[in-house]
Amino acid sequence: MGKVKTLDDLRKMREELKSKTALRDKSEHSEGMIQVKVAMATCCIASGSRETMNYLADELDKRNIEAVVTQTGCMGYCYAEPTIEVTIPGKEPVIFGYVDEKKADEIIEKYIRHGELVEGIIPMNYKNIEDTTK
Amino acid sequence: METIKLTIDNQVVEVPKGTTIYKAAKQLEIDIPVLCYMDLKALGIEHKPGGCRICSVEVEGRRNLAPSCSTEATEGMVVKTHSMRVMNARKTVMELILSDHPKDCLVCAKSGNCDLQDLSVKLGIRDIPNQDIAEMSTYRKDFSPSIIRELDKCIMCRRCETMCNQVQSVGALSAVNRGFQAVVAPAFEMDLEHSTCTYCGQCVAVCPTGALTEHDHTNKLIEDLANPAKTVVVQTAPAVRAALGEEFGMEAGTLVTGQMVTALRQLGFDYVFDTDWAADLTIMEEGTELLDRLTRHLNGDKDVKLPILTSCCPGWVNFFEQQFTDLLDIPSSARSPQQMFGAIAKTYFADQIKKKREDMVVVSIMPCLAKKYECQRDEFKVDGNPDVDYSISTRELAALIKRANMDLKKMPQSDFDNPLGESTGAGVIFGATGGVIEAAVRTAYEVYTKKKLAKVDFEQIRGMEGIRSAEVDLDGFTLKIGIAHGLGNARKLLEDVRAGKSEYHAIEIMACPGGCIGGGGQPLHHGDLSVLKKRTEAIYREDAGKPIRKSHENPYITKIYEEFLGKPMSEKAHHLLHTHYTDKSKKIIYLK
Amino acid sequence: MSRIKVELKKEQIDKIKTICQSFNNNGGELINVLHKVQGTFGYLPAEIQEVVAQELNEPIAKVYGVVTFYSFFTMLPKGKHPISICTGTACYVRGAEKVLDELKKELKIKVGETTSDGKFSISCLRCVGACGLAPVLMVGNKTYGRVAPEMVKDILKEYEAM
Amino acid sequence: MSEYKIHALVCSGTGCRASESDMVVENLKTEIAKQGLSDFAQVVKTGCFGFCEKGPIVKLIPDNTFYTQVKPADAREIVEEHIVKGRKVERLLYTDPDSKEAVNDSKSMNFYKKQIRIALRNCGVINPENIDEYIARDGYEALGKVLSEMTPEGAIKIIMDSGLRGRGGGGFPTGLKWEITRKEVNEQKYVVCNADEGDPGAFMDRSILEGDPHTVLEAMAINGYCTGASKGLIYIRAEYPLAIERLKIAIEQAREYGLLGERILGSNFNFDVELRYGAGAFVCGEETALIHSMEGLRGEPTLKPPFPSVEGYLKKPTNVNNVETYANIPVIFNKGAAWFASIGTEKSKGTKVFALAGKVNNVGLIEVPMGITLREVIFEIGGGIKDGKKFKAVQTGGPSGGCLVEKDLDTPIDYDNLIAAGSMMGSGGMIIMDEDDCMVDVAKFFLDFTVEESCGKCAPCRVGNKRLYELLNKITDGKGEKADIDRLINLGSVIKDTSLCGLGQTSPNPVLSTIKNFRNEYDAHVLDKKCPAGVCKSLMVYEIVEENCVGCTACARACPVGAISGERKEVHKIDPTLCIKCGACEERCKFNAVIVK
Repeated sequence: MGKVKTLDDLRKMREELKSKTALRDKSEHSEGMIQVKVAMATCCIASGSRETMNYLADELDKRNIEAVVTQTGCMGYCYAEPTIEVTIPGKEPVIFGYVDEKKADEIIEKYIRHGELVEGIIPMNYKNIEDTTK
Repeated sequence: METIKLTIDNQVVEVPKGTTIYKAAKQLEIDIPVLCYMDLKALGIEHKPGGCRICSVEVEGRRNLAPSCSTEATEGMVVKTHSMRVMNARKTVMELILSDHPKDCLVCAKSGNCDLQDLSVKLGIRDIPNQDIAEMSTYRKDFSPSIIRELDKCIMCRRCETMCNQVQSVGALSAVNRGFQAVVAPAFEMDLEHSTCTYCGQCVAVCPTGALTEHDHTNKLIEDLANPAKTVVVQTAPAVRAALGEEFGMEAGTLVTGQMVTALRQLGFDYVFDTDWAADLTIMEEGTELLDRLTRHLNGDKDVKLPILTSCCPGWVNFFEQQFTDLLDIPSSARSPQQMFGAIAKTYFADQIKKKREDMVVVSIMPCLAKKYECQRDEFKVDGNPDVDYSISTRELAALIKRANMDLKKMPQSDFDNPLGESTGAGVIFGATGGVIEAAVRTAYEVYTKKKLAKVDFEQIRGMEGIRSAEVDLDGFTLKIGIAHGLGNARKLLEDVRAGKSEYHAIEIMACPGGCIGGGGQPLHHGDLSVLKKRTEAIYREDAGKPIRKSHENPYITKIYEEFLGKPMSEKAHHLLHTHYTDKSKKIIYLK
Repeated sequence: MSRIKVELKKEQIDKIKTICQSFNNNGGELINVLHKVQGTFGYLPAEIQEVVAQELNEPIAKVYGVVTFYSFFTMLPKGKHPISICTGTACYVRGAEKVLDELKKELKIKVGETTSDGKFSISCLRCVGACGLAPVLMVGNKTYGRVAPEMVKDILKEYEAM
Repeated sequence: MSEYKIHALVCSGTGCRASESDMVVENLKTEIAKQGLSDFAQVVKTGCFGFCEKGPIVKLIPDNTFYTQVKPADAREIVEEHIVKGRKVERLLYTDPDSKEAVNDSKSMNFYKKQIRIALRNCGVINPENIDEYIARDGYEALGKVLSEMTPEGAIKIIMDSGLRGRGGGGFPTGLKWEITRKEVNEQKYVVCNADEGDPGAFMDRSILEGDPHTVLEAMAINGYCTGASKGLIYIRAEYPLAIERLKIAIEQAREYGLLGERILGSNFNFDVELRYGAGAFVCGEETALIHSMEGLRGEPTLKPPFPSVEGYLKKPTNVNNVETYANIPVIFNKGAAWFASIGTEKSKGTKVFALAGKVNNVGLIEVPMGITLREVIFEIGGGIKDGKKFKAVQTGGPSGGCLVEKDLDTPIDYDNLIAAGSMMGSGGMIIMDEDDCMVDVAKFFLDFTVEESCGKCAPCRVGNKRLYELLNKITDGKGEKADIDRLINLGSVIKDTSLCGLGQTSPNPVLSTIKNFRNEYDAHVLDKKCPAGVCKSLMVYEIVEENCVGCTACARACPVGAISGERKEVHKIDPTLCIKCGACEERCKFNAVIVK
C-alpha cells in the first residue's frame, strides 16, 4: 500500500473502505432502518435463500437504501420458499414468498421504495418472526 | 532585574523573580527550618529534592502545604510559616522521620553535631506515637577503612547522593529500593569497600545525621600515646590548622598552627612534625619528574606522556585507579606528602633517634578521610608495618583535645619539632586548590630557568572556579597548567586527556571542592561553602608570612638529600618516595 | 535484595553488549535495555547489571537503583513455570488472598521465591485487566480465571510432569 | 464485489484471550470454511466489548446477537445454527440478571443502554490490527482536517471549547495544557501518551490501546501539530504485551500509509511515535515521575513547577496526556466542540470510561456521559449487587480515591462532585462493595498498595503511609485504642497536606473517607473488638452452642491445632487461646453447633 498523500486521498480511500465496516455501523444505528429478514432453514437454503439474501443486501446497498438484511430460521412457509420478512419503520411486517432475484428487485423498487404492495404476500395467520424461530 | 513582592508572616518583602519562599523568608530573617535542603552556592548546586517536607509552609489559596525550599515565590503570594496547620504538619512529619530513626543519640558519633537532633529540639518533639507497632528500617553496619555507614540512621535527605554523583561524579551511591525500603547505598547494597567509592568523604561532610561518619581511630591513638614502649610521631596537614579552630568556636579562617602544636605536645606525642615539610619534599620529587618528562617530551621522546597529573590526593588516586584505568601512566609517581613523611619518619628519622621501625607509631592529622585508606595500602608497608600507622581527621583531633580537657583557644603557641617540622610557604599552600601546582611552579621555574622568581605569588592559579587554567612563562617556554577540584571537574579534564584534546603540560587535581581545606575530615560546613573561602584565605596568609616560600630552599630538604636521599628521583628516593598505580576497576571476567 | 552468584559466558556477555549497542549504548535507554536483557536472560543478576553499566557507561549503583525501583525487574531467576497471582482490587475483593495462601502452602515458598527444584515461583502482580474473571492466576502465559483455593492443587498438577 | 453479509466480532482483548478467545476465532473460521461460507461471513478479531464478566464475547452483526462465555467448542454450533440457518444459539445468549430472560439484541442489554461510546467507539467494532477498518470509520480524518484547514491555535481553541479535561485523574483542561506547551519556544518538544495505567482494577487505557490503537496515534499527531512537537512517545506498562504488540502494528501501518513520518498528508508537518516501557511502578503515572522513567532513571516525581509543559523530557517542553484523553480528540474534531460540550455537566464535558469491579453483577468496562448517577451505573448498567446482597460502598478513583455510600448514589458523577463527596474521578476505577466487606479491611488493602508503591522520596509518604497501615493493622488485630482513630485522621491529613506528589497527596483518602462514612465500623473494631462484616479474623470468636452439640467429635478431629476438647457424646469446647479461626470446625459441624461471634 502506498502513502496517503493528501486529505482528499484519505477521503477517497475511506469511501472505498467504507463497505468493510458499513455493516457494523448500520447495526449500531439499526433503529429507524428498514429491516429485511431472510428465512434460512435447510430447505430455504436449498431453494436459494442465500442467493436472495446476498442479492438483497448488495442491491439495497447499491441503490442507497438504508436497510439491514439479517437472516432468521424457518418461518414455517416452506411451500413458498425463499421467504423474507420486510419491516418498514412504523408499519406492520410483511412476509413475501417465492422471492427470487427478480421478485426481490420488484420488492425493493415497489414496496420498499414506494410502499406499493406486490404480489406474493403471505397474509395468513401472521406470527411474529421471533416466535417462529423458537 | 524583575522583582516581586510577597507577604510572609504579615511582613512584605521584595525579592528578585525566581526566588524561593525559603530565601525570601531569609531576607526577612525568618528562619524556616530545613533538613534535606543544602545550598552549595560555590558549586552552583542547590540540593532541594523536596524530600523531608520539614520546610513546608502555608500559602494562601493553595490546597496543600508548599515546601518553601523549592517553591518559587510569586507576586502577591501570602505565606504563613508558623500557622497551627504548619506547626502541626511540621511536628507530625518530624515524628514520622524520627519513628524510623534510632533513639540512641547518647552514643551516636554525631551527637551534638546532628541536624536531626537540633531540629528535634527546635520542634519540641517529646514523644513519638505508636513506637510499639512502628517497624524500623534495619541495615547491616558497614565499616570501610575510611567511612562507617549506619543506614539505620539514614533519613533519605539524599545529600550524599548529590555529592557522590553530581559533585564528584563517582557514582558509588544511589538511592535503591522503593518506598519504606528506600535507602542510599552502593550497588547491590554491598560495602563501600567493594564499590567505586574514593573515600573522598564528601558524603560524610554533608550527612545531617550519624548515618555516615568517619572511621574513628582516636581510641587507638590514646592507647598508643599511653604506651611507653612506643615513640609516637605526629604530622599535621596544612589544611588542618586553617579549620581546627572552628571546632572551638573560633571564626572560620582562624589560623591555629601554634596552639595546635602545643596541644599535640600536651596530648603526649613524642615528636610533633609538619606534613608541610613532606610537601616540600613532594615538590622536589614531583617537580623534578615534571621537568624530566617535559624536557624529554620537548626533545621528541614519544614514549613520554603529558600532561603530568599531581598525585598527592588519595581520593583522586582512588578515582583514577577505578575509573580511568587507561591513564594510569600519566599521574606523577610521587607519593603523597603523608606517605613521604611516613617513609622518611620510619627510616631516616628512626635512624636519627635510634628507634626500630616497629617501636614507632606514625600518626597523621588530616582534613581527609581517604588518607585513612591510603595509609593502609600495601604499597606503603614494609613487612606488614605501615609507614603511617593511622590517620585521624581534623574533627577527631578536635574531639580528642576536648576529651583531654583542653581548650585550644587558651593554648599557648609553639613551634614544630625538627628536622621534619620546618616547612616553606610552598608546603603550606598544598591545602588549597591550586596550591600544589603553584608550589611546583615556584620550584620548577627556578630550576628550569636557573633564575630567581621576581614574584612568588601566582595569583592567576588561585581561586574557587571548578576548573581553571593558567600559563606560566618559563623563560620563553609557555607552561600550560590545568587545575580541577571536585572529582566531577576532574572527570571533565580527564576525558579531554583521554580524547587527546588536552593541551596542558601539568594538571593539579584535588578530589574535594576547595582542595584539602574542604576535605571530608574537616569541621562540618553544613553546606555553607563560604567557610571554605575563609579557610583558603588563611592558608595563603600563612604562606605570605613564611620567611621561605619555595620548597627547594627549605634547608632541611637540602639536608636530607645531602645526607640520605642523594638527589631527587635517585634510586633511594624512588624506593621511598614513589609508588605505582593499579587497575582497581571492576573487570568482567570472560569464562569459556 | 538477595544475590546469587552467576558466572557469565562470553556469548552471554556478547549478547548483552549487542543489546546495549542496539540502543546506541545510551544511558537514557537504561530501562529499555534492562527490559530487553531480562527478556533474554529471565532475570537480572548483579553480574549482568555490571555488564550493562559498563556498556552504557553508567555507575553500577545507578543501574542497581533503577532495577530495585521497578517491580518488573527481578534479580532472582523465576521458576520454570512462574506463577503470578493478581492482587488487584477486583481479585482481592473476590478472594485472591486465599488462593495465594493455598499456593504458598502447597509450594512451601513465599512470594518472590522459587521452589528448590526450580519448577515454580510465585509473584504478585497488580491487575492483569481480567477483572471479570477474578480472582485470576497465571502460570507462564496461561491465565486461569475464577480460581478457588481448592483448584490450586489441580492447576499445579498440570505442570508437575512438565 | 461481494461484501460479507455477516460479521462475527470476537473480542480478543486480554480478558477474553485469557479464556481462549483466540481458539474461538480459529474454530469459527474453520467451521465457516467448512460450510463454504467464507465469502458470506467474516470473523473479525476486535478489541474489548467491555463486558469482561462474561467473556469471551462473540457478537454477530448485523442482528447484534450477543453470545457470552463462548468456548472454542461452541464455534461449530454458532456457525451451523446461526450463520447457516439463521437460528440463534439460545444457551449462549446473555441472560438478564433481573428478568432471567435471554436477550436477543445487545442494544437492549441494560449494560449497553445508557452508555455513550466516544473513547471506546471503535472497541469491539473494528479489527485493531487493520488500519483500513480504522480509516473506514473516519480514522485520520481529524488529523487531515487539522493539518490542512487549521492553525495550531485554531485547533487548540476547538479542544478548549469542547471542555475536555484530562482523563488520567487530575482533570486538568486539555486545551490549556496544549496551549502552554505551544507557547514555549524550543526547537524540540515532545508529546507523551501516558499509558502507565497502574490503578488496580482499572484497565480502560489498555482496552483502548488493544481495541483502537490508531485513535491514540492520530490524537498524538494532532497534539504534535498543535504544540509544535515532532516526536511522540508512548509510555506503556510492560505488563501489557498485547497492547504493545497492537501499538507496534499500528505504528508500522501508519508509517506505511504516511500518516506518521515526514510531510504528513502533504503538509509540512513531521511526526513519529516511539514506545517506552514502564516497569511496574504505580508512581510513574505521575507526569514528572513518568518523564524521569523515560529518561532511564528511577521514577521519582519532582516538584512542579516547572511543569513538563515547560521543562519535561530531556528538559524540553513536553505535553503529557493519558490514553483516554487522546481517544476523545479525533471525535471532537470530527463532530465538533459544541457536540462534545453538549454531553456531560457544566464543568465536566463528554463521557468517562469506568471499570466496574467488585460485588456487582456486570463487571466490565463502560463509557457513560458525565453527570450520570452512581445509582444508574451500579444498578442499571452494573445490574445491581451480586447475589442480591446489600450495597455498602463504592470506591472510585482507585487507591487514591475515597469511598462513596448510599447517600451519594444520586449525585451526578463529575470531577468536582466526586471531590466534593470526598473521593475523586481518578483514572476511573469503580469497586463496588457489599455488606460482607469490612471497611477497615478495605482501607487497609488500599494502604497496603500505596505503601508498596510509594517511591520513598518524601518522608510523609514513605514513612507516613507505613504508619497508617500499621495503625489500621492494629485495629483489625483487635488491639486498637480510641486515640488511634484520631491519630489516623491527623496523620492522614498531614500526609495529604505535605506529600510531594499526587500519590502521597491522595493515599490517605481511603482511610479518611471510610472513617468519615463508617465511623461506627471503626468504633466497633476499637471499642467492642468486633468486626461487623465478619472479615477481620482476629476479632472473630468461634464458640460451640451447647444445646446443639451432640458430641460427635467431628469438629475436634477437623481442628488443625487441637483447640477443641470434649469426650464423645459430650458437649465440646473451643479453647480461644489456641483457636486460629480457620473455620474448619464450623464447616464440619452438621448440627449448627459451631457459631462465630
